[in-house]
Amino acid sequence: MNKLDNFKAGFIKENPVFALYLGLCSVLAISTTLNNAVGMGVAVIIVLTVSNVIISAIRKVTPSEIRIPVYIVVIATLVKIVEMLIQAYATDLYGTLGIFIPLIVVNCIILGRAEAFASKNNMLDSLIDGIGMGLGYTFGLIILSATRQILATGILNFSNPFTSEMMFEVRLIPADYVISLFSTPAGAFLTFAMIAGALEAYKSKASKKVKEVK
Amino acid sequence: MPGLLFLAAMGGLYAALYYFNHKTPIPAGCEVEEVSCHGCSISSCGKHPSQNYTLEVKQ
Amino acid sequence: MAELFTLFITAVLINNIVLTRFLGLCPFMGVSRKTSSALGMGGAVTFVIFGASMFTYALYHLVLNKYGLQYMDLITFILVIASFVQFTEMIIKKYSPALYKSLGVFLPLITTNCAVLYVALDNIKQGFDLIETIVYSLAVPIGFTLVLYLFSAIRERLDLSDVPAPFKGNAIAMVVAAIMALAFGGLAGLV
Amino acid sequence: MFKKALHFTVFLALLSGLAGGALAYVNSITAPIINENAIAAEKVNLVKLFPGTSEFAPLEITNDETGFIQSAYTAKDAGIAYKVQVMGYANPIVFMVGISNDGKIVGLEILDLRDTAGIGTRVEDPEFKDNVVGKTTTDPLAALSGATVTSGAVIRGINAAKAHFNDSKGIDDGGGSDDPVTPPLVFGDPVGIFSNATASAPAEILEETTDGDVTTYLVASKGYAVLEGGYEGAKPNVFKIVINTAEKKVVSMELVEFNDTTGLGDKIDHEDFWAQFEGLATDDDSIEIDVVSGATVTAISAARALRGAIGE
Repeated sequence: MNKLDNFKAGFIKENPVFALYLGLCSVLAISTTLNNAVGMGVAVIIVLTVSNVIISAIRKVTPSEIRIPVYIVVIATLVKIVEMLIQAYATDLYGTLGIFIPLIVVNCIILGRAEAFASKNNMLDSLIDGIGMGLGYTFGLIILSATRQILATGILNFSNPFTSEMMFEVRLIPADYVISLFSTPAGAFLTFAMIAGALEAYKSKASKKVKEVK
Repeated sequence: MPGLLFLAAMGGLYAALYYFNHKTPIPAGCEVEEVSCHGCSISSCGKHPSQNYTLEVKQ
Repeated sequence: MAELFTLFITAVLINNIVLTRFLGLCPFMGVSRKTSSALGMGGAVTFVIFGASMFTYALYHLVLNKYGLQYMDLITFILVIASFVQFTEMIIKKYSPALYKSLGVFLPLITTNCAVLYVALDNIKQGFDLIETIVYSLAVPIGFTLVLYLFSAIRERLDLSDVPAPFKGNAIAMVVAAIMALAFGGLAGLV
Repeated sequence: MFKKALHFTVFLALLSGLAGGALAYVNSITAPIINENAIAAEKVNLVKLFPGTSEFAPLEITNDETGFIQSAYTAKDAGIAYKVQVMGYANPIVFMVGISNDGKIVGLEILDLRDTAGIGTRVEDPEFKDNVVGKTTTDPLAALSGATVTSGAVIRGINAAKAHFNDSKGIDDGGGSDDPVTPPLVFGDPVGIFSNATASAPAEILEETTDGDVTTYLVASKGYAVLEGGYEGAKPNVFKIVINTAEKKVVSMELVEFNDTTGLGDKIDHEDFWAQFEGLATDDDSIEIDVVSGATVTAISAARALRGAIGE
């Protein structure tokens, strides 16, 4: 039960993106379309899960004094492998994410989970933690990207990253009422601030309720 | 193969430098800066709470 | 010469690394509370980006590219950057406590700063020659320092103002960053 | 302390070696696929250059001194396609040029061009392509007059591809120059030496020396700078005209001092232009020359100078 709660907390209250401010760089930069968000999210889930498992597996033999360098080597290798795979099998996605794929190496969330969780827990728990945190990150990324894409273009669409085939496309706002500001960097910061503020407001409201019930 | 050896050498160099750097004590009067660093999530940072390695050495 | 100047201005103002590329945001949020520490951070970042770019540029062209090891770029760059930071920190810890106090304390923050890796990778991706690499690797951190300094000055004032409770802290900082990004967006027609 | 350090060093070195092995393995799997993808993306253009060929393989470029060639592909049994990037007027130009196995340029596809519309973009016109396509790899190529920067850049790029092709096929191009040859002159309408066009601003004889039958004149004639520019300090052009007074024929004519717009007016300083003057009869008032397209006013100043030298 406790594990499930941890899993759920990663989505809203302890969302790595909006509540913990982890991995901001790539979040803001690639959050222009839903496609990018899903592609980046999947890449991060894979790297995070596999790195969690590997680091947990070698935690007994890793000298604690140099554990950070060990993590960095493991993560860099995984990221490069994922990058090569994306380049080979999802060329379009590679084209849009570009330099932000290698930058997953320095995404704080991966090193953060390695340090805070995988280095102290067994492989199964680390696997679950990796998937949970990765999904939470992807969730945050999707919320931000979808909001920006809808406000900036009025359209929400998603295409298969491997075949570039359009899977669905809906126009939610008439073309005359879209605000292209949200596709610019300023729009990214603004959307992020609003969502983070809303989450904070929701959290404080929820904790007030708990107090009242008590 | 030479690529692997080269990479191994770089990894070794990094480990050695990392170790010796963390062995080198922080000069007197510089520790206070730790307080100025909050809100940042870089856990590889020496000032991050999870990085208690320098404290271990002191003890 | 004119092209190098354009490259410089573009990297500092128009494609500012923090406001348009969103890189280096972690220290941006963390260390931007005081103008003095913003300048210290900026100085340290400039030093590391420049030094690391020189090393990675040489590494790529003298070793990786020569022996067909391009696929090792990411891991070797990370190792070079991390080793460089450790080495520099160790040296100034030992020999210059004064320098350590002003710049060195920020060094551990930088190893996994995305801006450093970004510049190293971008130099290769854009196919820069040595001169362009030098200009670019200086321009990017100068842009970073400029924005970090401006931002910390705004934040010192922001601490005294009445911010809605849910926005206290990082959320309001993001709003400020949005307004700064708008202002810097106005410089886009400069070159 | 050092023992510990050695332990850590060896540990991370081993780990890095493992990591490198894993990377090399994945690279060996993905590299061919990535290569194929790159060709697939390029194939649209490759097929345009070599219609009828569908098998392309990347070709490694090692001996390109210019650095212009980005990549190259061999089209099976057809030739080689080069992707070239050169610096144009303000932006890089990317294009593909195909050279068939028998040493002929078979196609030119401009992929990225951001130079001045109407001037630099003329390299996309049939006029330029026809000038290039069909030539052999040992023929010199001429730039487009009036768009010399952009077309000259493209030609330097093509020359780099030609040099590589000749090198790899062992064709001797006589160490062909990298620079484009001077473009042939494009003539405009004819203008009579004694027409109204030359009457408006009489030329001035500066110096006259006679040596037997041959008289040499130095004549100042108002060109574009004085007539149209009209700015302060604008100077006329000075021509040296040699006339055989016995045969009543023009012997030669040349430009001594040029004061019009560089890059436009100075196009008249071309052997084809001067050739028109040689042999003109000075006692015939219907003689005429062709002006140079794009340098009309300067060309008329030359006609005017001749009128001045011959006299009414």
